[in-house]
Amino acid sequence: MINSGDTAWIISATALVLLMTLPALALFYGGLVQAKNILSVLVQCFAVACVASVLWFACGYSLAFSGSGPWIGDLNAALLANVTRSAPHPGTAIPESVYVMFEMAFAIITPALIIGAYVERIKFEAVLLISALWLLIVYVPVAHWVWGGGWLAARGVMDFAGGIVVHVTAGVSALVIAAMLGARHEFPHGIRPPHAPWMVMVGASLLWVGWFGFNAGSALSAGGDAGMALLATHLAAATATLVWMAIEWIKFGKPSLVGAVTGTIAGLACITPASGYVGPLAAVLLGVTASAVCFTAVLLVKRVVQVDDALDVLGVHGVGGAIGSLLLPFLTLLGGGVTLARPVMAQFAVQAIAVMVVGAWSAVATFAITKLAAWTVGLRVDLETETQGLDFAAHGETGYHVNR
Amino acid sequence: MINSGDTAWIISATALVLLMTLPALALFYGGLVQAKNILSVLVQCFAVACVASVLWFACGYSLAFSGSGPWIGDLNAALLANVTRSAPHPGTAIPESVYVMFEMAFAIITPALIIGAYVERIKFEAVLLISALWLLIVYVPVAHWVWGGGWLAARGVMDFAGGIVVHVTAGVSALVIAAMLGARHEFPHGIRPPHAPWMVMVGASLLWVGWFGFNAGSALSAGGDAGMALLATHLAAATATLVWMAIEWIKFGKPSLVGAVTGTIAGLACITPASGYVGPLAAVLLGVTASAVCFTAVLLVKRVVQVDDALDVLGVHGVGGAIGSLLLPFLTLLGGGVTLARPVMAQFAVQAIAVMVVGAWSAVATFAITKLAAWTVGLRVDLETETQGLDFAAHGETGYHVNR
Amino acid sequence: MKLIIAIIQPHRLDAVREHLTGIDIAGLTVTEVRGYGRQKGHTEIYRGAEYQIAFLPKIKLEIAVPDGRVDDVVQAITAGSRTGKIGDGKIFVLELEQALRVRTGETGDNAL
Amino acid sequence: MKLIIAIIQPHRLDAVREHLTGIDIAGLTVTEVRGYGRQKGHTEIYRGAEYQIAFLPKIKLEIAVPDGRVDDVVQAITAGSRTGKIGDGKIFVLELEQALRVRTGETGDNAL
Repeated sequence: MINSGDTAWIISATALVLLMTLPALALFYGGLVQAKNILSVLVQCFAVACVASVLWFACGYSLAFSGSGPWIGDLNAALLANVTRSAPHPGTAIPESVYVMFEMAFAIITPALIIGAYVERIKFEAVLLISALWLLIVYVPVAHWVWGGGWLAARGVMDFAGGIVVHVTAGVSALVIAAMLGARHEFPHGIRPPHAPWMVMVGASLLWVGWFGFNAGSALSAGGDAGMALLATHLAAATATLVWMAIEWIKFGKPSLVGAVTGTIAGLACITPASGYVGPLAAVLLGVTASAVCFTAVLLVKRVVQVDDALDVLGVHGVGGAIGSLLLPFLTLLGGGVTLARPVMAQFAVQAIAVMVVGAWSAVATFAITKLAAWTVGLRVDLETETQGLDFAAHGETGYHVNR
Repeated sequence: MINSGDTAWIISATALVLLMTLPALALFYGGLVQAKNILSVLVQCFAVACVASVLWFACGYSLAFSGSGPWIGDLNAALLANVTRSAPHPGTAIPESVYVMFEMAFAIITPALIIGAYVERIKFEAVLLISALWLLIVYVPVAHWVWGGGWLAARGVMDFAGGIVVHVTAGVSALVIAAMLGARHEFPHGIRPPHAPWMVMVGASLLWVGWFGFNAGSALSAGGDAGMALLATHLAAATATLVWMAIEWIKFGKPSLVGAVTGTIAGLACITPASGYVGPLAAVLLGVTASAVCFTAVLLVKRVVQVDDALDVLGVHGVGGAIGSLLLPFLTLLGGGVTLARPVMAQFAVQAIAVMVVGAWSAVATFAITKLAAWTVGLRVDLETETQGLDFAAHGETGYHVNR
Repeated sequence: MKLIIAIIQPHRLDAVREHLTGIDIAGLTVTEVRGYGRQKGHTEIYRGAEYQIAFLPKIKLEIAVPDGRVDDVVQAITAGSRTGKIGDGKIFVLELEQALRVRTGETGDNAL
Repeated sequence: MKLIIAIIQPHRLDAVREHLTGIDIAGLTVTEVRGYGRQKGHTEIYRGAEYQIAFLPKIKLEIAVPDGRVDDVVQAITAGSRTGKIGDGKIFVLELEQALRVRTGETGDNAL
C-alpha cells in the first residue's frame, strides 16, 4: 500500500538531496578553489552527477538493491525494467520509483564528494572514468553490503543515512586519489586562498538544508523516526559549527567563516550514520566530537601525511562519518535513542568491522581504478594548464567577466 | 496519532524556514553591505543560527512551549529530554520532534533579522552575547505569551506565523540596538551603496520561497489552512513588490531591483500574522498597504529619526509585521477569511494591546541587554577596523580573491 | 619614443581600437579605471537613500610609439573616442626613455 | 606639466579626493592595484593552512597638473593619505609633455 504522506516526504527529500550536489556541494567546493578553476569544479559536479545517474539506471540500482547475495545484488532491475507505477518498495509505503530516485541522489553525491580531493589539477577525462568505475566498484557493493541485504546488513550494522556508505567510502578514496595524483604544484606553501568564501557559505547553507532530506528522508517514511533524525541532524550541525569556531578563535585569534561552515559539514557528516538512532543530547555531544576530531584530522592530513587532499574530503567527511558510525552504539543509550538489538560492545564491534572493511575496500579498489585511469586517459593536466587554470584550458570558459 | 501527510509537510516546511536564514537572509543582507564586510554578515548569520539552536535545545523550547503559566513556560522539556520518538505534539498530528525543529527555525531567524541593524560596525563578541540573551529574554517569553498558552493567547490574540512574535520583536529591538551602537562613521552622507544588488535579489527570492514554509507551515498540518496561507503569502509578496516599484518609479524616476525586492519582503512581513486567517483579496490589499507604509517608514527612520538601522529592519520588518497584525481583524471580513471569535473592534483591541506590549517589552529588554553587552564585551569596533572592514579585522578573511 | 596615455569612455574602446589598427598600431594595454573630472559622477538611490558615485568607470589605454607617430595616434584616439559630450576623456603624452621586447631582447623602436 | 602618480591605502581615497577638490583639482584617475612594499602583506588562515597574501590592495591615483601646482597637490595627497603607519604609500612626479582634451581639442595647461 502506498502512503501518500510518506511518498510526499520522500519525493521532497529527494529534491533536497539533489540540491546538496547541484548546486550546494558545487558552490561549497567552487568557492574554495582559485578563480581560474571555479568553472571546472562546477562542471565536474554536474558531470559526475549525470554519469552516476545514468549508471544507476543501467545497473547500479539493480546491483545494489536487487537480490540478496552477501556481496553484490543481481541484474533483475537493470535498466529499471521491473519498476512498475504502483508497487511499493518492499518494507516501505512509497513507490519503487521514488525509492530508486531517492537512492540515486545518494549515488550522485557520493562520488561528487571526492571531487574535493583532486580539484585544480586533474584531467576531465580522468574525472569521468574514475567516477564511473568508482560508483560501480566501490559505492554499489558497499551500498549492497549495508543497505541492500548484504553481509554487513546480515551482521546488523547500523548506518542510518550513510556515514559508512557515503562518507567513509568517499573520504578514504579521496585520500588515495589525491596521493596518486600528486599535490598541486604550489603545495603546500604557495597555495592561493579560497577565491570566494561567501560562495563556500552559500554552499554549506544549502548542504545543511539539503541534509534534512538526506537524513530525515532515510527514514523512508514521514513519522517519528524522520522527526528525530531531523532534530538530531540540526543540533549536531549547530553545535559543531560553534565548536569549530571556538577552536579557531582560541588557536588563531579569529573565528573565520570558512572555519565555521567547515564545522557545520563535519557535524553533519558525523551525525549522518546516527541520525535516526539517537536523541537530541547525543546529537549535541556528537557535534562537539565532530569538530574537535575533524579539526585535528584536517591539520594532520595537511601537515603530517602531507597529501594534498585539496578540500579536506578525508578530514571532514571520511573522519566525520567514521566517528559517527563508531560512537553511535554508545549514544543510543542516552535519551531519545533506539533500543539496540545486541549488547552495546557487540554493536560497536560490528560498526568497527564495517568501518575498517569498507575503508580498506575503498582504498584498494580506488587504487586499482586510479591506476587504470593513469594508464589509459592519464591523470594530470600539464603544468602550464594547471598554472593557467582549468576553466579556459579544459572547458573554454572564464569564470568572471565582471569588468565588461 | 501521527499523520504522515502533515508530518511530511512540516518537515519540508522546516527545511524551507531554515533556508530563509541560511543562506537567504545572509545573502539579502550580505549584498546590501560593502564588499569589505560581506563575510562578517554571513558569519553573523551562521553564528546567530547556531547559538539560537543550542539555546533552543538547552531551555528555549521548554520555556516557550512547556507549561502554561501566563508569563513563561517551565523547564520540563529542558535539554529536550522528554521528546520521544512517537508522541505527537498536543493538538497536532505531527511528532513532537518535528514541532521542536519547526519552532527552532523560527527562533533562528528572529534574532538573525536584527543583524541588519548593526552590520559594518559591531564587535562579533557583542553579536553573540546580545543574540543569546535576546533569544531568552525577548523571543522566548513573547513566543510563550502568543503561541505557548500565555496571557496574550488567553486573550485571543491572532498571530498566525509571527507578525508580532517575529517581526515586531526583531524590528523594535533592531532600532534600539542601532541607536545605542551609534551610526556607521560615514552616516548619513558617506555611506557606500550595496556592493552586490544581484545577491540581494537571490536572497530575497529564497526568502520568498522559504516564506511558504514559514506561513503555510504555521498551519501545522497539510490542508486548507496551509493552502490559503500559501496563497495569501504569495499574493501579498507579488502585490507589494509592484507597489514599491511603482512608488520608486514615480518618486525617483526609475524602478530599482533593490527597491522591488525590499517591497517583496515588506509584503511578506505584513502578511505573516494574517496569512492563515484571510483570503486572497485581503492579501492583495495588505500587499498594497505594506509597501506604501513601509516605504514611508524606511525614509522616516533614516531622515527624521536619523538612526542608522543600516538595512531597515524596523522600517521593513517591524512596521510590516505590526500593520499586518493590526489590520487582520478587518481583513477577515473579506472573502476567504476565518470567522472571528469576537467582534472585530474587540479583536482589534487585543491586537493593538499585543503589538504595543510586545514592542515595549522588546525595547526595554533590548536596552538592558545592550547596556550589559556594552559594559562587558563592548559594542563597537574601533574606527580603523570599521574603515578597513570587518572581514579581515574580525575574521581574518577576504570576501573576493577574484584577481589573484 | 613616447608613451601615450588616454582615458576614454568604456564604450568607445572598440572604436578606438579599430582606428588604431587602421593606422597599423598593433600594441596597446587596457586598464579598467575610474575617473573623476568635469563629468561629476552620478547618484544612485537605494531604499530612498542617495549614494554619490563620485568616480565613473573609464578605460585607460597605454600605447608606446616612435616619436614620428605621436600625432597619428593622438588623432586616431580622438577620432575613435570623441562624442562631443562631457566625459570624453583626455590624452597625455610622456617621454619614453627605453623599451625592450622580452622574447627577443630587441630594444628601442624595434621593440614597439 | 607634470603627471603625479600616488599609491595610497584604499580606505584613504575619499579623504584624498576631498583634499584635492579643496584645492580645486578636479580631474583624477583611480586604479585598483596591488602593492608590495615595506608593508609585507598579511597572512590569512583557512582550515589551519596559512596563506601568504604578499600583495595588498592599493589605490593608484594619476593626476595631471600644471608645473606650478605640483607642491600643492603633493601636500594635499599627503594630508589625505597619511595615517603614520607602514603602508601609507608613495607619491611620484613625472614630466608630462603634452595633454589634450578629447571633446574640445584643447591642449596644454588648458586641457588639464
